[in-house]
Amino acid sequence: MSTVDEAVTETLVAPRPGDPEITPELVADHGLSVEEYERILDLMGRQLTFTELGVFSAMWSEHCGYKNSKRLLRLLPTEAPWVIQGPGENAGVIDVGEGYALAFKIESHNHPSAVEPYQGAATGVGGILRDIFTMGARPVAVLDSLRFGDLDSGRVRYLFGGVVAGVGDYGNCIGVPNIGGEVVFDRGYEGNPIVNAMCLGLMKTEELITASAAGVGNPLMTVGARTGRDGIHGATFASEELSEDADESSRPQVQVGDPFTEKLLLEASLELIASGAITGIQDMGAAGITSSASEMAGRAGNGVEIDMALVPVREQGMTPYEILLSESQERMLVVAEKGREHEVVSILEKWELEAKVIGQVTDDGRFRVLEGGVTVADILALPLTDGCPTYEREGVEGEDIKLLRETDLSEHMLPRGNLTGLFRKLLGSPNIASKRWVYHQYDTTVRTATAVRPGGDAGVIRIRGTSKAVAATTDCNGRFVYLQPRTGAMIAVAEAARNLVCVGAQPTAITNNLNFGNPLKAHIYYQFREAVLGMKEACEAFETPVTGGNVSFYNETDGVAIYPTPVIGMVGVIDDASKIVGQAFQTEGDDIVLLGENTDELGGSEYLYVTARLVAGAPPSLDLGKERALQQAVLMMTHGRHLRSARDCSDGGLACTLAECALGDGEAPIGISVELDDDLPPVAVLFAESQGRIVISCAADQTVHVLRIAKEHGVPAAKIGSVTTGGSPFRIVMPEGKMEADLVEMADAYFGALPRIMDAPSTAGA
Amino acid sequence: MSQFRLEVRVKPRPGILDPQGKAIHHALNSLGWEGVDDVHVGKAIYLDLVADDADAAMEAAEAMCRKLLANPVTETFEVSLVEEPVGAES
Amino acid sequence: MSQFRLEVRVKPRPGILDPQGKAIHHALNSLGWEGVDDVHVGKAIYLDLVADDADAAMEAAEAMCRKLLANPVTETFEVSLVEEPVGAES
Amino acid sequence: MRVAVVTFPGSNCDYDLYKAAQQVGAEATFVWHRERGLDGYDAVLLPGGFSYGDYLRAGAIARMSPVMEDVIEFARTGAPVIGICNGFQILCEAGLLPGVLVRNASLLFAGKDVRLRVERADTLFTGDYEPGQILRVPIAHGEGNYEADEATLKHLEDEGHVVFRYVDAEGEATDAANPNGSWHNIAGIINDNGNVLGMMPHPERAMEELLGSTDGIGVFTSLAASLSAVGS
Ligand SMILES: Nc1ncnc2c1ncn2[C@@H]1O[C@H](COP(=O)(O)OP(=O)(O)O)[C@@H](O)[C@H]1O
Ligand SMILES: [Mg+2]
Repeated sequence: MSTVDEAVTETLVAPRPGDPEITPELVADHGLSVEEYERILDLMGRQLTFTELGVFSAMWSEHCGYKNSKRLLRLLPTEAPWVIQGPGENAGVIDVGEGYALAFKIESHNHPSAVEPYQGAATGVGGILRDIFTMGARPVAVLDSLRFGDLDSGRVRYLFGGVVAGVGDYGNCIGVPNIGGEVVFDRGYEGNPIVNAMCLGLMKTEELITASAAGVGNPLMTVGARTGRDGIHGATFASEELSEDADESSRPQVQVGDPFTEKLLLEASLELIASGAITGIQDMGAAGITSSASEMAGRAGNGVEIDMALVPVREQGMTPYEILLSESQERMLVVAEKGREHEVVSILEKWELEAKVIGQVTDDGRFRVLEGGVTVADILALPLTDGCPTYEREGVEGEDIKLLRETDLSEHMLPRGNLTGLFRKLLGSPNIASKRWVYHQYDTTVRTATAVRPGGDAGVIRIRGTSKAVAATTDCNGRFVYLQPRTGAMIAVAEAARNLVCVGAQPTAITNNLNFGNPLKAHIYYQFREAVLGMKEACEAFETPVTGGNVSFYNETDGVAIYPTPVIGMVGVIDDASKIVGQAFQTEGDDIVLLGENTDELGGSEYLYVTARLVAGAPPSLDLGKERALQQAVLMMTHGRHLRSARDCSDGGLACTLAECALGDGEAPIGISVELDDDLPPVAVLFAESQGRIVISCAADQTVHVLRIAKEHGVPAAKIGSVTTGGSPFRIVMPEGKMEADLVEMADAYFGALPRIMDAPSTAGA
Repeated sequence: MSQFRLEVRVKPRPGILDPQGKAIHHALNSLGWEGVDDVHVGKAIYLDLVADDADAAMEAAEAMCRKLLANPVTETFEVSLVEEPVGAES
Repeated sequence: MSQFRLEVRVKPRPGILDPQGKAIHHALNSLGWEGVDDVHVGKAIYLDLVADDADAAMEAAEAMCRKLLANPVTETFEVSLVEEPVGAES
Repeated sequence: MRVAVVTFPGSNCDYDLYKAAQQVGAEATFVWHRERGLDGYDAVLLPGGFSYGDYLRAGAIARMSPVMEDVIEFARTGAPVIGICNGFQILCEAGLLPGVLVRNASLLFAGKDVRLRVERADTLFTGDYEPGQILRVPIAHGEGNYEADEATLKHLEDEGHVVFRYVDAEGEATDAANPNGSWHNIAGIINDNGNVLGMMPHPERAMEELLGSTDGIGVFTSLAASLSAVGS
């Protein structure tokens, strides 16, 4: 490579004394392939400094560069008249009417949480909150989507307990209510928990601000916490598989969250934005100052020059490399209006925080880093942020999955034991059981806006001063995606939309978190591609564009990947908050109506997992047209105030859904008497997770309207029974069987399961 | 077998952010103690336990630290004996 | 003036409920350490401060405890000088 | 009624409290913890949240804020002060109320609705309730476990200074209804003079049917009524 040698003599960027020499091993350690490194050398026209290598390794990591996902993600629909900001910014933004805009985004912190569950989850929440308030929006709600292995392991209980405490403590301290989420337990997540956090923020439409470095000569300032050595190379770390001894080797990367500082930073940032003293603001998230500064420059088509000697640090002797790549939490980069720096400083001082000028916006399109005036890195900003090579790989379905999908499930149609016993067992399965143990650790009511708390189909936040509200949910059944990625991803979108209509919200847009294994493996890439295609198709059908999201690859331990888990975070709008419906049956004598049809599709069900530890079969089929009709019918019913309750039918099937409606919040369980005439085995009727079903209840005189609306939409609908009294049993009669359960025993199984399990000790060690 | 009292001190690892220490440091400074340069906060855990001898007690306490009391990822620990054996049991 | 490192241990007063101690005790027992008779959890606070001499440093630290670091209603405190910056071990 | 809502670094219910005061017709003003002087206010409200992150002990650092000297003085004149959640913790740390709030017995944060029994309907803050009335109000705290020494506890009970107690749906102060391990299911207390109220539950979050309950309104209307009675 003689050209490179020649270039070296030309450069003004000399190697920094004390920095290691760049060797092929060092390049490989930085996660760059030989081809990628050659491309960088071409770009630079000279040899790199160690600092520059660090910068490239972060920006061209999977986490920042989206190498293996970008091409497919481009296929997703991103536009609609109500979308104000699509993918590319810190968060997506939609118009919700009456002058309000909603910013929302989901983010993963899987790898950090596997190493240190409490801090990993806490800092995950901290990061997603910053993404929202850097858009100018005040965070108004958090949701968390979690996956763990089976709870019989002390280590898994430790991870679960730690993650929940971390999610809770951070959001609680800041004062943002948690309004929902999911928790799934399955051996498929044993070594790799999934921790995805979603945040919603509200703003007046004109308060929107973006993260770009506009105005040549404007100063760049760091605000908030000081920079320490924590989290160096977090972005690269998130782009690798975990190895057996990850705990040891990953220790220096653990970051500790400081929600108190974040709360001050939140208030200070919103005040800064309102003051007009700044033109841009960006969270220092993955890859710290490097990504925030270079991305802000890239977006504005400008350059930046920053001096590492000016950055307030927490520890002595930090090198430019360390400062650039630190992922210390609770920091922001802002571009101030020239001459108004002091206003920035005084706002930050009021909130007992620091702000410091570290550089300025330049016109040469370069990302230039100095150390006390000496240049240590000098790179063209645009290729750095957007030039990362992207790949479309070969994807091939794993043979084992094909076989699994074709498993004959007919033997499972015969119940192993009596139906009531199986039913109670299912209600007490951690996946079905009430997640109260989780969300009672969360503040769900702070900010006095939570109209539907966790426990409902979707969380709802009202918009003060209007009649409106926004709803949000996260959903994904990883088993379905595992068994058939395209259908599974479509189901995730459909379920999210179904959850929204059940509270009376019109689904409007999604953010997604694509949690997968190693994309370099053909069968993983196949899962990824199929899932993206399924998501695309479903989003088009529901008119819910994708306004942003996050990709988390390499969720593997010792070569075994998690179930592909494309979590869908969907938001919806409610025009009249007084029309919100809950999921609980209300009143004796109300009719219970089933919308949609029962089938014998048992594949991928919780029933199979609980009774046979089996994840097999084909996931239930999904007809997007029918699903859309169902959802529109339910919206029409809520708009007409015909309903007393609505609940989508998913995990655990019809029996578990009816149970959840009957048990409500546990205070006043109410009996039901239901008669089903499906010509199907009882196991299928009760426990199959067929799609496209919603259970509603309504006053008896409303049933005629409900059935008429269903008919107009071409949705199968039947009155299946009625709500009885608190003293009556929970009774379901079928042509070939009957199930009768006691409400007190059901409540004990359903509400008691998680507390009982979590009473057993948990240990950090295996 | 005798009873021992052990004191376990669990501290944040150097370099790891210590938000508690930071807030207390800030508070002490604003209360006028300017000579305070740094503050770190950990836990002091007192264990009363029965063991064959002091060495065994120390060993048990260290095992407890590794398994439960300290988080190896973010914390370090030290164990010390507080009192001489309080009383012997047969 | 020189720099001193002090260790402050803040403990729950006997008789005041110590939910953390109770929970840890329970957890240790269920993990199989049956010899554990009692557990109490307090705070260990490390102060680096500049003072004329060790006595002045101790006095300052005690004043900090009375004013802020300990709640006299529920806690007691002890201050000691850390001879050498303690090397952390685990 | 002119009320001051004090904001400490880390307060996060200040806005909710401000809105609650407005809802009952009060003129509410935020007072930043470094501001001095509470002249002209009829009542002072200390909001919930995590002042200084609740690091060290809940409320311990906030108690050192400059404004607290004025709050103490304000209370000494007999004017009404309410501390909710973190505000209650700060009042205890400041010595305006006896006792202390330690970690919940479960060691877990508790965020849910609880039922409260109104033990005293003859205070400045509870006149609009019936004695023994059961309220449904949210809690959200990790350190709400009320503890004090024997003498203090006896004094509180003997003098009837317990204003709210955690109870079950039947109104019984059972262990199961106690969300945090508080002694005698104590949820809220007043001082000897009857002008300082501290409570862990959040009445300001129970002001609207849409949000689940309106049972908290009474605290604010009672205060307004007491003040207008004094004023007239
Ligand atoms: N991690 C969590 N955080 C907050 N709420 C949760 C969490 N997990 C579950 N929930 C709540 O518990 C309820 C049941 O969850 P789930 O079984 O996934 O129901 P659904 O089928 O409606 O999605 C939902 O309302 C959900 O919001
Ligand atoms: Mg779900």
